[in-house]
Amino acid sequence: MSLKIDDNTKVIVQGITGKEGGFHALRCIEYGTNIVAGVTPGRGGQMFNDTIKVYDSMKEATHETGANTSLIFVPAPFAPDAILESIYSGIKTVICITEGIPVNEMIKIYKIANDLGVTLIGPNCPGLINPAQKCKIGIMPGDIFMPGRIGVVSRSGTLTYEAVDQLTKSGIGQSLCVGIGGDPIVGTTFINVLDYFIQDEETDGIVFIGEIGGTKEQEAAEYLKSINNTKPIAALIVGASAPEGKRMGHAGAVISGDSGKAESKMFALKEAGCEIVIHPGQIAETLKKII
Amino acid sequence: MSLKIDDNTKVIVQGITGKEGGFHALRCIEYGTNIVAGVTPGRGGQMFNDTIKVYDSMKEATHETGANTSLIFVPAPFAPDAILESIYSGIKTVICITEGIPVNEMIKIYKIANDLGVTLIGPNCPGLINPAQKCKIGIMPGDIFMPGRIGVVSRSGTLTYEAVDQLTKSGIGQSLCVGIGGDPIVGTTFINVLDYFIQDEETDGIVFIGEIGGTKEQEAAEYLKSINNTKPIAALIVGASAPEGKRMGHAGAVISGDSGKAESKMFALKEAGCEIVIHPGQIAETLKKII
Amino acid sequence: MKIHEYQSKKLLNEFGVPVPKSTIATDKETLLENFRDFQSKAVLKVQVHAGGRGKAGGVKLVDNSQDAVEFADKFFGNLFQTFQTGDESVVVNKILVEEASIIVSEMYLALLVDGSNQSINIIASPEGGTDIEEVASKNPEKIFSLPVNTILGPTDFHVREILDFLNLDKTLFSQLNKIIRGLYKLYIDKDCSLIEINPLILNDNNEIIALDAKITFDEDALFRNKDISELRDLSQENEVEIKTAELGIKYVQLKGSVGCIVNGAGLAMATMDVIQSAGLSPANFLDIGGGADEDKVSKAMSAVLSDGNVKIVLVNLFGGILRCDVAARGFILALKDSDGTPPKLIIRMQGTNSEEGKRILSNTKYNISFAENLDQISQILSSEE
Amino acid sequence: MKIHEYQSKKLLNEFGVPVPKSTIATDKETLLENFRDFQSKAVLKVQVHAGGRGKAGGVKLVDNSQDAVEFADKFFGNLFQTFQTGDESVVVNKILVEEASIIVSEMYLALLVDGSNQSINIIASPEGGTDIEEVASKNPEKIFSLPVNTILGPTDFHVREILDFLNLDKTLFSQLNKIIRGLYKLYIDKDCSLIEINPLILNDNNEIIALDAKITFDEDALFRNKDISELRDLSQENEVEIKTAELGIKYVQLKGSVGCIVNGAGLAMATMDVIQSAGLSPANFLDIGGGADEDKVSKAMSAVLSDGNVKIVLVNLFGGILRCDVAARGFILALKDSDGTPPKLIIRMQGTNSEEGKRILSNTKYNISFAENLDQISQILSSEE
Repeated sequence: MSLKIDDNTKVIVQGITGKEGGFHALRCIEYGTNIVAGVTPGRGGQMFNDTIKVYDSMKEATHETGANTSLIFVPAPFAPDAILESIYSGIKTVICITEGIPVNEMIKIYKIANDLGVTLIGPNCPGLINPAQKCKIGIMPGDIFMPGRIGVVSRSGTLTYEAVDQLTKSGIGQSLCVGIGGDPIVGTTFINVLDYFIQDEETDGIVFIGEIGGTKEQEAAEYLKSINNTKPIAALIVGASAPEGKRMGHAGAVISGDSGKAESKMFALKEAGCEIVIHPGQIAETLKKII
Repeated sequence: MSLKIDDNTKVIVQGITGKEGGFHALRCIEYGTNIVAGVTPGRGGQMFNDTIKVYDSMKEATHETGANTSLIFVPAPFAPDAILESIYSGIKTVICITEGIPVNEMIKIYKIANDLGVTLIGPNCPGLINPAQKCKIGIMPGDIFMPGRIGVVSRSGTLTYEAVDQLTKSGIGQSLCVGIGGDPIVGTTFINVLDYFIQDEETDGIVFIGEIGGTKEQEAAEYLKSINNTKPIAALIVGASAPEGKRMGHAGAVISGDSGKAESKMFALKEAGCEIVIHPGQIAETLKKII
Repeated sequence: MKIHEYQSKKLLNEFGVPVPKSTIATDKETLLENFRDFQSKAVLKVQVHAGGRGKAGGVKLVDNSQDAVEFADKFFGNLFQTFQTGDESVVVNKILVEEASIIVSEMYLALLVDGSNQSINIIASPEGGTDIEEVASKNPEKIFSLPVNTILGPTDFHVREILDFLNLDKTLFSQLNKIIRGLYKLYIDKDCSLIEINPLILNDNNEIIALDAKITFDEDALFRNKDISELRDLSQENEVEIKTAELGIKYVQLKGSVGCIVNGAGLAMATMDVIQSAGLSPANFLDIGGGADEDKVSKAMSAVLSDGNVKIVLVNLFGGILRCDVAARGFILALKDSDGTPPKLIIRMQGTNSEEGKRILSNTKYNISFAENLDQISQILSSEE
Repeated sequence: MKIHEYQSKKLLNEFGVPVPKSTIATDKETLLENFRDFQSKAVLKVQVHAGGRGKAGGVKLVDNSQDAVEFADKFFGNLFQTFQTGDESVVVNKILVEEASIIVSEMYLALLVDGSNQSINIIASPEGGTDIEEVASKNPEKIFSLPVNTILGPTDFHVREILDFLNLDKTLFSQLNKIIRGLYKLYIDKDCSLIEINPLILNDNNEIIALDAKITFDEDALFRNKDISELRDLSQENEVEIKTAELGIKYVQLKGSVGCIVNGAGLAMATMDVIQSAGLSPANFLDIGGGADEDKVSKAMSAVLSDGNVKIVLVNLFGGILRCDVAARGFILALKDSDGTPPKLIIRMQGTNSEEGKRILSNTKYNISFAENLDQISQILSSEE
């Protein structure tokens, strides 16, 4: 699994003729991302923004453009098929923004992406961005990011922006920011991204943003312990004030049992050597203390 | 995928309390195979032949004996479950003798064995035997085999014995003989076995026995071409006299279309450098010419 | 999405999982009629979307009509509260009248998705009829968790393993096999997010039966399960949550005094945590969601204002697509429409057109504090405490 | 296992795949009645387990009662022969009376297991209504072969790909989608080994319809598909094959004069090849199968002897579990019971108790040649030619 994105990243936008897909495709292009094609079944032959060719199928689009990455804005009922079409067309990195994909579909898709060695980010995620490479594949507001040497990984979109905003305003730039998504099953987990950051020579420190529900944060903590990580990590867990059994927006953000609580997660990450961010307003400040 | 069997091969017989399972377990033991346990759900605690402990589950049996291989004689309706139980108990090589497993079940099992890196031989196969190691995991009559340096691979049981009988009577011993099974979908294909033989330092030449139906022989030929094989191979294809559309015993031995015919297969193997055995009675003779 | 026990049992029955005989009553008369059909001995169970009914008196074995009448009078049409519903109460509209079972042993069986192994898991325990979380923390060895292979579904040898773990006799294999396969099929076919049978019992006839059943469904999959959507009982849900959900606003009613309006679920949780760390309590979770226009923003504000407990409204917007000036106009619209005293407003807006948004809001009569970041929000909140 | 076209179409219909309206007739009277129900214009199709019915006159568009009567008289109860049945004939007991379709285009669609990619494959071609093998060899680019992922089944984008390949308009997506998913579900649910729709047509109402249908089933899975087993029509099968199959003997009737009895399918094929290479023809394939005792061996010999064409019987046993002395006694039993002149016997026995077996046989009056190996069999056969 590689999260490297740069000039060689050639992106197809699936669902480019939709409102959201079109809007964000333009924002990505503005930021510097190499969007090479769009795909909307039945709209093949159209042009998007007078510059981007739209194809009927991913097979055709990848064949003609040599794309290696896809960015998906297809509505939830059709998004699983869009992901699969991407995978089977030979795309190696799939970023799925779509929210609301049934969990049972994701179980199957996860297995297939995994079997075929495809990097799937999301669904229900903001995507990823590398400010130094001027490459953004997702929906984050590009102007708050600044090139630098801190990796950011989060289950949440706006909370990523909050963290990045704090970092940038404190003069701390980012090497790569990845939103893994708020669903119970996502293609790329905290562990995958941490693994990348820890091996990445452009990353000196990490901001880790978790939330209530599931055990992904604990698994990340176990992983960090297992590799004896030494890169500094500031970890924020949100949702300490949420009651049990209620879903806080994200499909994955619902506490069922002790392990889903914020305290359990903070405890595990602290044990794994992370510096815990006590107040969501102090992400940058906490990181500064340890780098 | 390894086909190496020797003293370290510790075998559990699934279905050991059945008539066939029991009979062949004894023959394997007589030959020298290290049978360490039997498994029959509901018969846990019994002793087989006063020496072999019977367990209720593969999990228990592998845990207590450290077995790495299983030999399956379970009736067809229950055999898929037996294979899966083997795989999930940590067994690394599964030999399934059972005939008559539905193809749709095998599609699933093939994928799982493959995903988990388990070597599955069969189903509907005679198993495999290494005469030098005195290790036989299957149902072939042990007395016709002789240690030596020729590998034998076949879709058929009795035809393997025929070939081996010819070899032994001609003074040509065998390094390893593998029956891959007569079903349309089998866990280990010709390619897997050829690959093993070609890399195996104990094997100088190969007897390859195919039959009508499917395209496994053509795929083997493609493989041999792709690796520029130089080990001598004598290849026999049976079923030239069979009519189209009729199943000749083996579920996989039915011609549908030209590629299933014996001539197509012989042609492909000849192209790949194999010496074609013209008459089934001349297997050993043909091999002698090329080694 | 939650459904009632009686609905869950109907589904179980459809998928071949045995449940006790029962009928559902919506008034005293039918309840009594049903009760007599069971030879005047039955278990009466209030049907509400809340656990812990037993401890709260909502489940009772009754063997005479007088007690049945008493039970009906006590619950029908009234509010019901368990330790799980907390301070909130839910109305009782239906009571299940169920054949009494003689219990030989109580077990636990559940299916749910485990994000850590990315698959559906079967959870089983020989300790049923009790709080499974307690079993998990005190006797973790009594919990068996089995990831189901996505290609295979449950297999015979897995069922044998569970049978063994539940201390059930081998002769019960086919009963348990049918139950586990039925539950798995139900889970897949209807896109469940949880099926919990607690307890699963062995009765005096050597039958394995689901004595209670809790099923919840993946709301993201309701679009392809119309039959399940129809099982939804709005009488058990919060009215404001229902209304906002229709607009695509994710709102969860809580009990504090600080309402909040945020874009993004993660930032919304962070905002709630900021409120709590300032010594106050959030009145709600609210993620305004995508595609917010003036009307949607206004409706979100109205929802927060409709909560009588709200003294302060905290707006925390990190604008991207959402333009802050549009949001500001939406807020003013809702504040004008609101009847009561306008609350204190704390506004943090960042991103697209945020200066214009703040200007629009500062030109009003409302009591507004502006914050630049989360720390400043904290400070303002702390001074309000 | 094969079934008739009318049975296949009934299954297709159950799984949501459109087929033309039709009724099945077992005698002239019902045929005429059915024919009139279709306003005296219909396609009549003999129902036999053989392809190539059209070329052999077994399929006819009829628009008047007289022609219908003629068709009925010609086929009902009579033997029918196509180029695919070869010299063999099958009896016509049923005739399908089917609404005539107006064909806009003819396509081909099939599902089968491909051993090379270990999965179910969908095969599609825009060239339907013709011999697909011919298309495959002359225009391989007109054949589309798609391996179906075992976890997913067919997906929307695959259906779009097939739609495109079949030159069908995009608006037909949902029709084709329903057909492909229906066929796949049928393939899985009923353990098919082949579903072949040739032709699949687009009619003048813009409807995609299965105009013909051939389905065969995995015999190894019949134990779990009782409903399918019941569709078996024994009148279309060889009597000796049916009887031997019941005993676990794999026997296939062929047309030569040398009967053979072998243990193992591979060795049986090799034995047939030996017969052919000696300039003779095998009268049958016979694999005696596992667990052979005296009785089973005797029945196998009787089956071979029951074939009037058989002049020589070749026995080729490589004994393992099967004891050759037991086999010898079985053979003698059958030979004694046989009416006609005993054939010439060529016996090759190897393995357990083979000497004893040969001794027993040589002590009889039968004309027996013993062979030690396949080469000797060849020599003996060649001398018989």
